[in-house]
Amino acid sequence: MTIEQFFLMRHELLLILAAIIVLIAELAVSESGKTKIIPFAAGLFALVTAIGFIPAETGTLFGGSFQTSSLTLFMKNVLNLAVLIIFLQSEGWLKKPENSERISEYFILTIVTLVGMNFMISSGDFLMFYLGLETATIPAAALVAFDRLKSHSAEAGIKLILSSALSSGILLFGLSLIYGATGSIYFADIVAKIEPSPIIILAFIFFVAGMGFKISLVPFHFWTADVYEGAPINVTSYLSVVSKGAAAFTFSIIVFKVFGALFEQWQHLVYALAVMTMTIANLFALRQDNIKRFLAFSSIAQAGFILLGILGANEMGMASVVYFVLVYVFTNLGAFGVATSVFNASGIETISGYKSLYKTNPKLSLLMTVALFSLAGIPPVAGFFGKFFLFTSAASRGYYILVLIAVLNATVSLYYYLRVIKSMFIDQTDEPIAAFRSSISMRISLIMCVSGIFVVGFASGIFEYIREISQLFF
Amino acid sequence: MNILSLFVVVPVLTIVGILFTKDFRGARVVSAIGMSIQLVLAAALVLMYLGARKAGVTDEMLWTADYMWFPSLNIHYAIGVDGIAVAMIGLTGIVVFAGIFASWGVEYLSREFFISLILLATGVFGFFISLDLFTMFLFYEVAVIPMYLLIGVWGSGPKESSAMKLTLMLMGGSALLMVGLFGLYFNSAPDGGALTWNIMEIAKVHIPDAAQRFFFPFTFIGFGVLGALFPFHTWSPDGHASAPTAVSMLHAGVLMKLGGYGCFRVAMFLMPQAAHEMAWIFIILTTISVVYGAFGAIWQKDLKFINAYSSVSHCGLVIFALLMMNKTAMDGAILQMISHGLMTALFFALIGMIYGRTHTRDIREMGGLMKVIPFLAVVYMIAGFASLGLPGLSGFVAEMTVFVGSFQHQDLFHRVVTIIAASSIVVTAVYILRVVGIILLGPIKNEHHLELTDAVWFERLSTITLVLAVAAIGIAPLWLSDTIQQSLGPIIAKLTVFNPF
Amino acid sequence: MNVAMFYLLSAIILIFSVLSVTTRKILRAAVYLLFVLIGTSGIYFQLNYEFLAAVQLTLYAGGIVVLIIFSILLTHHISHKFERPALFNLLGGIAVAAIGAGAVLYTVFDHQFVASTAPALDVNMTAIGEQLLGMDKNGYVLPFELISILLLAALISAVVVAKKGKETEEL
Amino acid sequence: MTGYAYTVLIPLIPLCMFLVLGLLTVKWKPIVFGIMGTVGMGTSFVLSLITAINYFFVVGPGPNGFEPIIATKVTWLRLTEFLHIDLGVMLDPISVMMLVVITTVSLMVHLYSMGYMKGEVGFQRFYAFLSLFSFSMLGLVLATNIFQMYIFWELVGVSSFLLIGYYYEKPSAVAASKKAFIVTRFADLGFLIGILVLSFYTKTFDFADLTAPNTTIFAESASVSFIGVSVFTWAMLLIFMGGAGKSAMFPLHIWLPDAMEGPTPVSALIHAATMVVAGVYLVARMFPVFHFQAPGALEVVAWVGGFTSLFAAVIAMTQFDIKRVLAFSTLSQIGYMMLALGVSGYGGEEGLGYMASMFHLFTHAMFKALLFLGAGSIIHAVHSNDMNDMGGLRKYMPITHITFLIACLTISGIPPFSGFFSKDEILVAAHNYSNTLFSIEYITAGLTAFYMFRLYFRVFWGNERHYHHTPHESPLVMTIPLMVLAFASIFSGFLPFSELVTSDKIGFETETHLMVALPSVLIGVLGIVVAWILYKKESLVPKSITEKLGIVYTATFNKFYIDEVYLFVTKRVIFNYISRPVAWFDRQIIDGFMVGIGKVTEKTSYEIKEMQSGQLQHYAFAFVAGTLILVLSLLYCLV
Amino acid sequence: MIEGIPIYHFLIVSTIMFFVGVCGFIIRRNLITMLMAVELILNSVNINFVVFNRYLYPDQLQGHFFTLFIVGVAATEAAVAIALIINIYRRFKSIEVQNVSEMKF
Repeated sequence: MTIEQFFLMRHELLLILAAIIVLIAELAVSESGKTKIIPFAAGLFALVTAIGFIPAETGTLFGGSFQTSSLTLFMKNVLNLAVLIIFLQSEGWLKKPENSERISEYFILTIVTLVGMNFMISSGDFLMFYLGLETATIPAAALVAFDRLKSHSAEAGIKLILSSALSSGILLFGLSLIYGATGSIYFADIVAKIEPSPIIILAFIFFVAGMGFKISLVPFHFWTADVYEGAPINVTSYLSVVSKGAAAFTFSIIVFKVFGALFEQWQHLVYALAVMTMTIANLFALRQDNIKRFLAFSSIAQAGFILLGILGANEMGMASVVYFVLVYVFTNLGAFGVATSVFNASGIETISGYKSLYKTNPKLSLLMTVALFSLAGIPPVAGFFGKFFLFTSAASRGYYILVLIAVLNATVSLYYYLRVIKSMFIDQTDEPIAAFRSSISMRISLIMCVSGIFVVGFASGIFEYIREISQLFF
Repeated sequence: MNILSLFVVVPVLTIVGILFTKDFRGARVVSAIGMSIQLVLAAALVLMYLGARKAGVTDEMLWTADYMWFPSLNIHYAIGVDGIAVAMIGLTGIVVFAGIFASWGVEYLSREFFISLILLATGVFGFFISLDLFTMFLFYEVAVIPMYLLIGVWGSGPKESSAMKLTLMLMGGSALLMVGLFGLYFNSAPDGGALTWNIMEIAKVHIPDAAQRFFFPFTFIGFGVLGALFPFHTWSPDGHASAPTAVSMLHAGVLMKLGGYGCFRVAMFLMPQAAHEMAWIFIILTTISVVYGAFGAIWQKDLKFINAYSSVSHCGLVIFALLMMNKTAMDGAILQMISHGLMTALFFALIGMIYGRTHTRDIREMGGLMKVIPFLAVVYMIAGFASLGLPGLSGFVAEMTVFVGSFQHQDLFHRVVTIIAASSIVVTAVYILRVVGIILLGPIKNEHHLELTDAVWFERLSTITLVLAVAAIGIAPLWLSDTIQQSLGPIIAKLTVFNPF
Repeated sequence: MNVAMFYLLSAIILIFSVLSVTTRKILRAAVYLLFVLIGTSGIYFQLNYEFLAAVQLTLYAGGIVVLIIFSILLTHHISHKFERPALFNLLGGIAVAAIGAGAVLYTVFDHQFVASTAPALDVNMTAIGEQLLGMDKNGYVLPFELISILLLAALISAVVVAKKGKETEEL
Repeated sequence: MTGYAYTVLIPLIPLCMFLVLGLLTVKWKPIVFGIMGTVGMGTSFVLSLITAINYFFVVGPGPNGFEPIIATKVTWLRLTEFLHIDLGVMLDPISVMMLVVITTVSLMVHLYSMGYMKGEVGFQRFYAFLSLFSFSMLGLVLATNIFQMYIFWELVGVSSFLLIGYYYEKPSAVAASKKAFIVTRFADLGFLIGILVLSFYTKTFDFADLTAPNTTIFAESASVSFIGVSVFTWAMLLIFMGGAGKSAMFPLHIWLPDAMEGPTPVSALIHAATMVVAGVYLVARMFPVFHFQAPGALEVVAWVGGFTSLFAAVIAMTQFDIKRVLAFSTLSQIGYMMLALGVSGYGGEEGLGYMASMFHLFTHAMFKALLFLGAGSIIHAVHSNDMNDMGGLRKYMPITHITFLIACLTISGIPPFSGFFSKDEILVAAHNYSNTLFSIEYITAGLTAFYMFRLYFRVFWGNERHYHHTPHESPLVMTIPLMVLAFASIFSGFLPFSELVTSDKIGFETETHLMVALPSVLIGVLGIVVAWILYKKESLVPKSITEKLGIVYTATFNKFYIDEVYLFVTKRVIFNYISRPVAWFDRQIIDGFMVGIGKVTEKTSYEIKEMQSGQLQHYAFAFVAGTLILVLSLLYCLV
Repeated sequence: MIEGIPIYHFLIVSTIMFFVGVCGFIIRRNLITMLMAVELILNSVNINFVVFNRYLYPDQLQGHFFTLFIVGVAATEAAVAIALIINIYRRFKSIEVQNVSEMKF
């Protein structure tokens, strides 16, 4: 083990370092100057993110427990980027007096969960995978319960941690069966010995259930809406984008890498889950008024679409999933950014409260519109490309009916996205949300989102790059 | 830059220009300038096309350009036009130009209005120049989606629900379409080789019959929804009734043509075998649509509803004629698209102008308008005559070509349905004259209407442009018809390879 | 002897696990859970994983259960009795458990487990220590580090959640 | 051939006048527009006369009779390999004759209208429409192919619509114009389908090909039949349907009486002399096809014509509106023409009916125009259409009186007026064909004389009514046309028609058939006498007769309730039983279905909301149950 | 390895224990008891790992270590969960699930 080899882990190491620096900074600043940690941490994280983009070697460490490839590096960068945007958006919320004592904790916990996700993505055995998963979940529960003055926040926290405990129990049971059947927890060994025996399939279904919890697939999704609604809005966006994105990455990696040989068996499973997820989530989203709950169901539906990419089970599928998550980062964070701004300025987080927003805050409304169109998959914004590639991936395997169901679901989803747009543009009210200016950091984050929404689609290079590294992965 | 790309670039630049304007005056002037340039471009394109054909250029598509976009999926930005696309671009140019002037008076959020309107136009232009199914689909959706805001924000009546219905139904159609397009793509190389989205490339291969049978209905209905194919037309009356003037114009005038154009350019051209096998189903549907729309229009009381049902009837005729799959009928179909586009745009423009004055569209509340607003009334009558197929106006040329073409079928079924469809011309006359009789002629019903003022300059400009176009096609149809027939050659050739007759 | 011991332990584990989820007295439930955990450690002893058994006894039985009992004491009166479970949950839970156990057992019994023929490893503290700090395959230093981070994060989490702020602002 | 190139100007001049008058927005004195229109029409008239003289007399017949001449032709629209629509000018005896008829009557009407329409709002518009109509009608008769004819046929319909609805503020005028248009449009549908069928089998639209005497284009499909009837019979029947619509043959006649809502000069031009004979012209134009390919259809033509002539004459006897009387009389006379065509053979004496029909068309145009213009003059004087408001006018309006009398005598077939000659030929032709038809025509001739003189006596004789102001003779600009047309009515009978206009374009000699002519004159005189007895002096006799006739009279007066039947069909059946249900079906069922999908989706959304109960155990249950369902269904195919 | 006891007997114990835990999670209304049910589940998984390791793959210690880490994670999980439960108790004055369900539908 040489020092260079540690550079393979630079994402994780940097993040840990960052967490420690924030921890030290917390001790260094005075009681009154705690808010200064916010720009400091955000800046630090920006640096970490930037370093992450430097091209690096890839390889395997710890006898296969830790693996990197261009693809995993890219995934981590995507997550870093998302977290950076979220940090920029959290400023207004963190500055509130009730949070003043816990600013650094927010950053540390977030970064630690991110470390967990990174390890999860890079894991080469199920033990690392499991530990990454838990590292990504347990502190998240604390983040969800961060708003200690709000009972909803506490309720969301307990719901998250208990359901996640159950789901990881089921997941672990599956893993134990896999270990029993194959004699190893290392992916490389398992692949060599895996075969479609009932016990493996059973274990796989348990595994999918556990992962389905993280990606929030129907019927493992029920926690999502409550937790998203109760959590502080920035944590919600973190869960819906980063946590879900990481889970989707990991899921696709493991499904392709470890269970690739079982495609014949799991395609039906994923098919059924995709249909259920899209449909049920859309049905629930139809009548939500709380914007966070609404976006929760929307994000569940998006997870259903991701399954279409996974169903492709080839480099196209992989690329489409990664690309979709990349698009989803910008899109969803754009929407959450607007929701955050509005919430910070007015305390309103219902769709009906957005009436006539366009009159008072045209730029935010437009941004929200673009983000929602992107979520709905309307060209020319990036969401269209993201969905299109997912569908292409599914169609390449001949799942035309599934694609049809998915596109019809996208149409239904358009209905509820348009409801928000209708509220902002069409509905009239005497007391719209007053005009306000967002903070600088919020604006930077929104600009990042909107440029991402427009650029990621049209710049075909991005997709081609993802496709290339996905090809290397296989 | 390729001249065709300009058709997308100019509107985009116009939109950017509007962003820099301060108020509604600036916005409309910039839009007018942009769309005038676009109209000139369209006219130039038509002339250049005719010139090129005259000079003996025999390529199927002219001014083709091809830029690789997503290499891994073989998605290109591929453009090129034949006579049909040129004609459709010309139509779009005219209607958009007229639409801008018809909405000259929009002052509420006018910048946003013009941006959305031009975005819609961008989609339409892009659609017609595309040769790549992906780009085509992309532009298609770009054209459809601004409708929601245009109707929802600037519309009237039950605008939210209409806008929602329209958007969802059209997007539902595009859902079907998307499946069809995937089917085409993944079957575009049945003998091995690279898959492609390019229409001209796909046209060279024979897509397996089973795949054709499966995907043809998806593609055809997908486009058909936008083309107001019975029974997927119900978005049209509500949508048109609620939409603001220019939007109705563009939507009925141009956007609905995307449906018809797609039906033959994609569905029938690429899947001729299935088209032949399944034509009869859709022929029956469209025959129903033609007659049914006309009868439906008789009973309506709202001017826009009348016109919307009339559009169902006329657009039904387009698809009806396309399915006849011979040169004359398809020529007629395209003429009908152009003709219907122009005259329905004219109709909607006039309805908007009349509504702007009388504040009602209920025909029972109007009467004798000929006396107070003679210019609008006369133009309305001209539009009505065009609609009922008066010789000398475009409707006649189109309908006659359709009927003569459709009747050339050896099969009795086709001739019988032609006769049934032809009977719609009588019904059309009934509802057109009913409206004209009620609202324009007779004594004035409402005292307040005595104070109405006639059209102002921009309204005149808008309507006269359309009237001239309608009359030009009606009086001298030969060049247009010949151009279209020439361009239909390859399509017919591909279709007739499988013709069982 | 071992066999009898195993069945005894199994019986203890099963009976007390059932009891711990059915008793209506919460403190009793915690005590039953303790018995289950101790029984499990007994099985670990039988399987010659003494280290694991010790960890189970100290960390699980000693740590977690004590934690749970503390929390019970914080939140309940000792004699607190639960309400009966809702009928839907009761039936649903039992049905799910029965069907699930049946399906899993059926599958497991269906499977022919093949034992490895490689020579058994002598499990002693040296081996465990070497592997725990090993950096190659079958070395667990990386998970070890990660779980330490997790523990730190959990600590912070607990502080964040439990920290009393200015309660006057409470909604 | 190029020698006739100028003929293209004949229709084009009115077209230019239409455009100029229609688009000119200057505020000149109205009369200027009148003069412009009249001068334009005059030019066309002169050109037509030159053409006629040139064609008939200067060039004269060739060895095969009069050669049809294509003066000019351009392709307007190419449809298929064989089918293309041309626009052009074809000169042959009937088209040249029609040129003269149309331009003459039109010129007279133009002139007349300067007086009649004086002071009307929209004078300029009136002349524009007149020019448009003249253009369309000229284009129609000059058509080189059947599709060109159809094009102008439609244009004629529209100009007629515009002219009938000239007083657009009057609801009855609007209704009448609408009715005229829709009824003829319905007939035109038949025409169109006929063209489609014909062209489908013959692969041509050209008259030259279709009507060539020994053409072979029909041979190939002659045996093709549909429901037991040959396709060509079908085609010709459908084409005749178009003609019957325009010419207001029973049962498509209902629009014509109502069309009298238009200004009287319009009635003279359109609904007496020109447009309504377009149907006759169409049958004449297609006569060889009818004769050789579809004799069955020709028989239908004959019977429809015969029946209409009697039917209309009967109704005419009971009407009080003078224009309506004239309108029914027109129907009756056109029935004669149709009948003549129907009974005609081909070539030489056989083709007597054809010649007679054209002859009658010509003379009828003159005297019927005269009658209408005269009626216009009367209406102009007394401001009423109703006979009951008139009487004793002969003193006030001498010129009108004399010319009207001439016209009445002409239509009654009294020699030596022109009507006698043309009607005589028709009767001869009918006599050779069928006794039934012949006797119908005899009766009709008598009835014609009766109702015309009923009209004449009631208007010019009888008691004077109380007039708002003393009736006076019309101005010169109105009486000159009357005199010109009276002159034509008297002398056009002496034209050597059989030399010029025949079915095979080769002239032949005709003679007066005394055995036919004499009774017809007698029956005409009888009619006049009866009218004289009944109506010369006001008496109660007519009233008592009508009372005795009772229901028969009422039915006749109400035009046998044909209008009501139509009203029932349109208003009730189409409007209420088709259109309304269609509209309902569309809104409720089809749209309801589409909206229903949305509603059901939304409802489902509310129905399943309980799933998300907020309770952790439920979530856990769903989680585990979902997993187990997946296990059972995927692993054991149980669920 | 216990002579005379087949691996399946262990698996019966662990599986039943697992589903007893699941059942407990579903039927109990008290958050702390639910946490206990989770501990049962994790414990049963641990037995699985250990037994598989000892019976089938005695040449390595993967299952053994997996179990070790699960115990560690279970401890942290329990710690955080209990912190949250106490937090809940402060907010709601109750730790019964049906009371902690303000957010639904």
